[in-house]
Amino acid sequence: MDKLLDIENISLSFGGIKALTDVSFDVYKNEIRAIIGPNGAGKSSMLNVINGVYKPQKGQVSFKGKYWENITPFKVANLGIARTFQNIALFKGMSVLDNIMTGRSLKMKSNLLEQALYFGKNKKEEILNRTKVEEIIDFLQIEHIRKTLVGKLPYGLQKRVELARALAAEPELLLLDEPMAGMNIEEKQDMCRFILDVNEHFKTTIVLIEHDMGVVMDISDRIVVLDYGLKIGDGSPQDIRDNQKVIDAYLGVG
Amino acid sequence: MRKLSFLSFIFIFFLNHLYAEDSQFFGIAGYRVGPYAAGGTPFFTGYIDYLKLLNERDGGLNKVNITWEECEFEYNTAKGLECYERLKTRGKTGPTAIHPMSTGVTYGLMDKAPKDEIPLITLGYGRTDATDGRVFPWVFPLVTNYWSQASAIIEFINQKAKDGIQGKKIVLLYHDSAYGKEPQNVIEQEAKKLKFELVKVPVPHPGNEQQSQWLQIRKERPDWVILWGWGVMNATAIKTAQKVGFKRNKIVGNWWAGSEIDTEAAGGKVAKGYYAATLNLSGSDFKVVQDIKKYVYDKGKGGNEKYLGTVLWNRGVVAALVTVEGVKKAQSKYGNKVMTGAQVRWGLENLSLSKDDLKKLGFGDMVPPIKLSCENHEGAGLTRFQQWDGKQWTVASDWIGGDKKLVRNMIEKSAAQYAKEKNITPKCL
Amino acid sequence: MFYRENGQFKISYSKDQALLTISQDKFFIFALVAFSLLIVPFIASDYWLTAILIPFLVFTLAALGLNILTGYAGQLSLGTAAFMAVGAYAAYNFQIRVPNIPIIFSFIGGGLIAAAVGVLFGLPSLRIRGFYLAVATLAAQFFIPWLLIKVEWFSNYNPSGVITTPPVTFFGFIIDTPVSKYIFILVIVILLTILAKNLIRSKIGRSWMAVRDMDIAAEVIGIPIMKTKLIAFAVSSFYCGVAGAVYAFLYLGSVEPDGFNIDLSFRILFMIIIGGIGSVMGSYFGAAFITLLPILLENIIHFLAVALSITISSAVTSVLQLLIFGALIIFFLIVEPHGLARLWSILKEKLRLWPFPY
Amino acid sequence: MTFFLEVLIGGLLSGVMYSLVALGFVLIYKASGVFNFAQGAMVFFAALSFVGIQINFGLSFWPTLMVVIILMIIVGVLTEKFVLRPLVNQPQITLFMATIGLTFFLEGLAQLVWGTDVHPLDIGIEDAPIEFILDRFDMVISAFDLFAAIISGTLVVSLAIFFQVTKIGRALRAVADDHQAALSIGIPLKQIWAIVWSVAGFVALVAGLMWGSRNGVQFALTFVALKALPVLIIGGFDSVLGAILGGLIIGALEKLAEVYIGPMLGGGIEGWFAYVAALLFLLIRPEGMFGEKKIDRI
Repeated sequence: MDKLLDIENISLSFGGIKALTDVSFDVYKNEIRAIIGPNGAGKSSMLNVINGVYKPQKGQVSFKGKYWENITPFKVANLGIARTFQNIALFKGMSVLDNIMTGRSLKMKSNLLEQALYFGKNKKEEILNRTKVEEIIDFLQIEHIRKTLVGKLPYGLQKRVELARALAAEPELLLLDEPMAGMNIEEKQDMCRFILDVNEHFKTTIVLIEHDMGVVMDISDRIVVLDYGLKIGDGSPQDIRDNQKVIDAYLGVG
Repeated sequence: MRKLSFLSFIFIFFLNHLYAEDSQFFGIAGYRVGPYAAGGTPFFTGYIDYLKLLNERDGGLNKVNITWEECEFEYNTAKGLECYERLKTRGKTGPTAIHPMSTGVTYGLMDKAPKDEIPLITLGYGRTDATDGRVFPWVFPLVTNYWSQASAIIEFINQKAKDGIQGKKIVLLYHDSAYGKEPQNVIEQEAKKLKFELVKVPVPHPGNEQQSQWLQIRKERPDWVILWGWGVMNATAIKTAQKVGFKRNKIVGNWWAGSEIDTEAAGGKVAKGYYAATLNLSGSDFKVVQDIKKYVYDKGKGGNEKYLGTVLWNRGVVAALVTVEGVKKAQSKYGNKVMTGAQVRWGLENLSLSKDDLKKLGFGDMVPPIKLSCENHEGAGLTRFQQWDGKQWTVASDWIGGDKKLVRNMIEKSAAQYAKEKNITPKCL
Repeated sequence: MFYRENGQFKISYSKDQALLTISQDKFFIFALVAFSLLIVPFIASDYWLTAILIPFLVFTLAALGLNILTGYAGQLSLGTAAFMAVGAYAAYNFQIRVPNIPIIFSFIGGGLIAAAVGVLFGLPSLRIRGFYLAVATLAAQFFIPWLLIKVEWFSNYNPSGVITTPPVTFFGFIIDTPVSKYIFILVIVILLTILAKNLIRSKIGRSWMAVRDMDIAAEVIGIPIMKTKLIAFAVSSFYCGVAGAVYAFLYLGSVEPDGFNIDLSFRILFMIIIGGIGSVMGSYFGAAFITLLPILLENIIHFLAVALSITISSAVTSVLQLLIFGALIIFFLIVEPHGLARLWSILKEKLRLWPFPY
Repeated sequence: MTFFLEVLIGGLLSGVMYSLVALGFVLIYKASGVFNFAQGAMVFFAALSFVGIQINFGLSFWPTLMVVIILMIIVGVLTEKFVLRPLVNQPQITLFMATIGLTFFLEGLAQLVWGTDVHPLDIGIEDAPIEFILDRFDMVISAFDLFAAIISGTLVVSLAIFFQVTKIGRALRAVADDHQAALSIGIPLKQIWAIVWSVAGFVALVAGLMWGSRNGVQFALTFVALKALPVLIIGGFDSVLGAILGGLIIGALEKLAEVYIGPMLGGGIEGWFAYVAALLFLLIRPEGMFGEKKIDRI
């Protein structure tokens, strides 16, 4: 198993508040890696560090053995890392289809003039990418809402659309920030299914944050546990179950 | 939207038939609302009052009844052009002649009016080079244009200033716009010729804040300040002059800075001593004003009595006078019936009002004698100066001509450039 | 009933992504274009062409430009008139300085220069957002006319900084009659509308909306925010520039820099807000509303006055018109806060179901 | 040196006049998150009503002031009832739009009722240099400007106290923070808005009197709103103190620029300099003078 992503002693703080302290862990190719921890443990901050939204004060991130300097979210996207957000970050004013199409932006190369004329290269490109997007739409079973404004959709579906948008970029690494938060049991089951399918069908490596222990234990290969910005556990679901620190953190003891 | 506009189309259609009867129709694009309403209202009141007078007293123009319609454009160029197009469709022979009364609209009509054969009368504003009737056959910057005025202001200062203007320091405080740039060439050349120092101080639109400009002036310590202002800028200038303790009787305004509005807005007494140019005297002793009072206002048909005799109201009357006289002149050639735009154009171009004519018409010396020709659409080129005594304007000079030769050369040069850009071949119609 | 897309199946994505997917729309739009191109020139009076339709088209073009920037890319701009001024003066200088250059190239040139200037004043948008960004464009609004007045070269050393546009000729035709002007402008507007539509349904259009709706998310999925915003400024300013050139060459004939004052900018902003932010059609509706409604109101009042034989001075008429206009805007907002365009689509929905309530 | 000081002080004093206008914007933005485009129209409306009543009913200063204050309160209440309330919870841009409608309405109404003539307005303080300073330091400081400064100074202080101490003030700040939350803890949003708009109307009246007695009461009063925009940019749309400091900074900057840089560029740069200054300021500090840097949480 070769490392896809390597996080080395990341420390991040806003003003006085320490969000992450000296956190290190790695992600293997094609695994499902979960980050768990109580609220405010710094999980989302971790993802934001990985895709360049936040700049850590200390530590490094390397992707496919390549360290990155002064990274920006845009560069990260270019490297083939996509993500979804804790509180949905879809483009409310656009249809589901357009939202997913934005995920293809990096794949589309025609210049402004070609786009203005909507002719030749650009048209081909549009159709081609539309086909790709339609595949994903089928995959996630959201054909019926193609043309609806995402703002109008129920929460569960929005989460799914956001996943679709991320997938549209055909990422090597997919970061999922609480993909199942606030879902009912059926929706959760669907989402689990999708995550597993994605992982296996597209061979996409997945890092996900999730609160639902059951889900995490079932679907993830390895788990990192954060608490108050510190890593307190790392290993297979089984190890984590037996990890005393983790149990304390969750039961709020110690 | 399209449905609605169709409705309004019907209304306009309906209105067209209001002026169907045999009358000389005067189309007026005016502004009594919006930023410059305060100036527009008296002017257009005067204009219409004079037309009313003719109907009441003389039964129209040589028995041809006068009708008019006023279209409000709020000094907004687009709306002004809309008014022009609307008025064009009215009346038997169109709107007779148009007074755009706004720089923007004047420029907008430069191309249109000739095509529609409608004379433009720009009484003391608009393009100065339009004075050359060979290039601008349809435009009449009547009585006096900007450049003549600028030159006259210099001559006036030259008279007033102890031992002449030579070696004196003059500040030109101007509205930073096309309008404000208009006089600069003339004054610069005068400065060279008469050897006085000229300092130009622009005021950004709208000019309701002139602290820095007047502190500069105070630093420069000029002998005179020429105020080439517009709208709120004038009152503010006078006020701020007082604030920095600059003598008001060393300020000379141009005629858009020389009405009661400007001085009273500044608070009457503050402006005491302030000089301003004008192309028409104020005051209500003139016979024509008395007649309007007698025949129009006493019959309760007047516009608004409080404007009678004010600078801008009188200017409105003068505007009506020259237009009407143009029509009369045309009638003298084409017969006493309704005149077309083309005929009125001829009338204006051959207009001649001697001192006696003006006396007969009851204007006395409210305006200088006017004589037009194809080369000269200005007519008089004379400017007079008034001084504000705290309550009203008093005459402060005789009619002043300024450096006619200088101005004329500039006009022909500028007109030639226009002709080149528009590829017009200058000729008399 | 009249407006059903049922049974209109699209068998290819290209069909589904076409500009007009529903046959009724196709029909309506083509009918409208045909009408305004072939019928209007014959039935419309000079008054209608010069005083209403031509300004309406010019403002539509400007509104379209602003809508791209503000409506689609979400960057508030109060400098529209300034960019129009750049377009007008640039086009003028192309015409007089480049020997016998075709007018179209002058217009395009004007648009491009405006685009460049637009990008320049768009740079702050990378750091500043919302109302605060408006100040950058306001700076343009006040700086550019000032510059045009100060630097006499721009106006070819006209003593008062006024430009007088040379006669417009197109492949030998001299465009000086209202009809020819109208058709010329209409064609320009239609073409640019189609281009705008294309941009909006392409990658760049999606990127604009993405940046508008949530810029961080946009960047995270690989949309370069900076580039996207600047392109928005460029395209928008291009449209405004062309609008300005048309405004000067085919509508006014000669203009002073003050002709492009902040009032004009606001007028155009009002247009897109009333018409519908982020809607091409809204630009048309808004321009129509702002240019036509006052005239309509004035005529109605005038008409009533005549009908009831009461004399209302033109001043009162126009004050009343101002009053009603203001009240109407508020009323419209309360009825439909998303502008006329939204009303339009609601109407279409209704038509779809008519005569059944749902 | 004297001249520099003269320009500087003059600038600061006219800056106060800008703050006065900016204040109105801030109040409304604070309470209802609306950028009130109609502020300029309100200034015009208030001032014109003032002179209108003075002239037509021959009232003296104080009674007129009372009447107009009541009038502005009515305007505020009606605005809340017929414009804001129906549009509650609409996006900012919609409310902004509504204030545009309000602008047309107020301008129309004012001119319909009081006509369009220019009126002088004399509030009894002469806009002339204070003799003793002139003699002592050969420096021009206008009595009127000082008076205006004092007025707006007191206005700001009293407003600040009003907001800090009174119940309404606290409620208002709560509203400014979060409409929904404020509602949920039983703060009567409607009343608060009505009050704020009335206060803004009062501020508009004061601004109208100051500017009116300087320029004469005329339509141009609506333009003063433009003077306030760069002030708002620097001071922040929601900071009373910012409005004051912003005004002072802009006033001083633009006067100094006009006097010292202007001549090199052909003058008349005041028109845009304020905006460019504000722009540069923002590039260095996008969050404005008092706004705190916010971290995008996603």
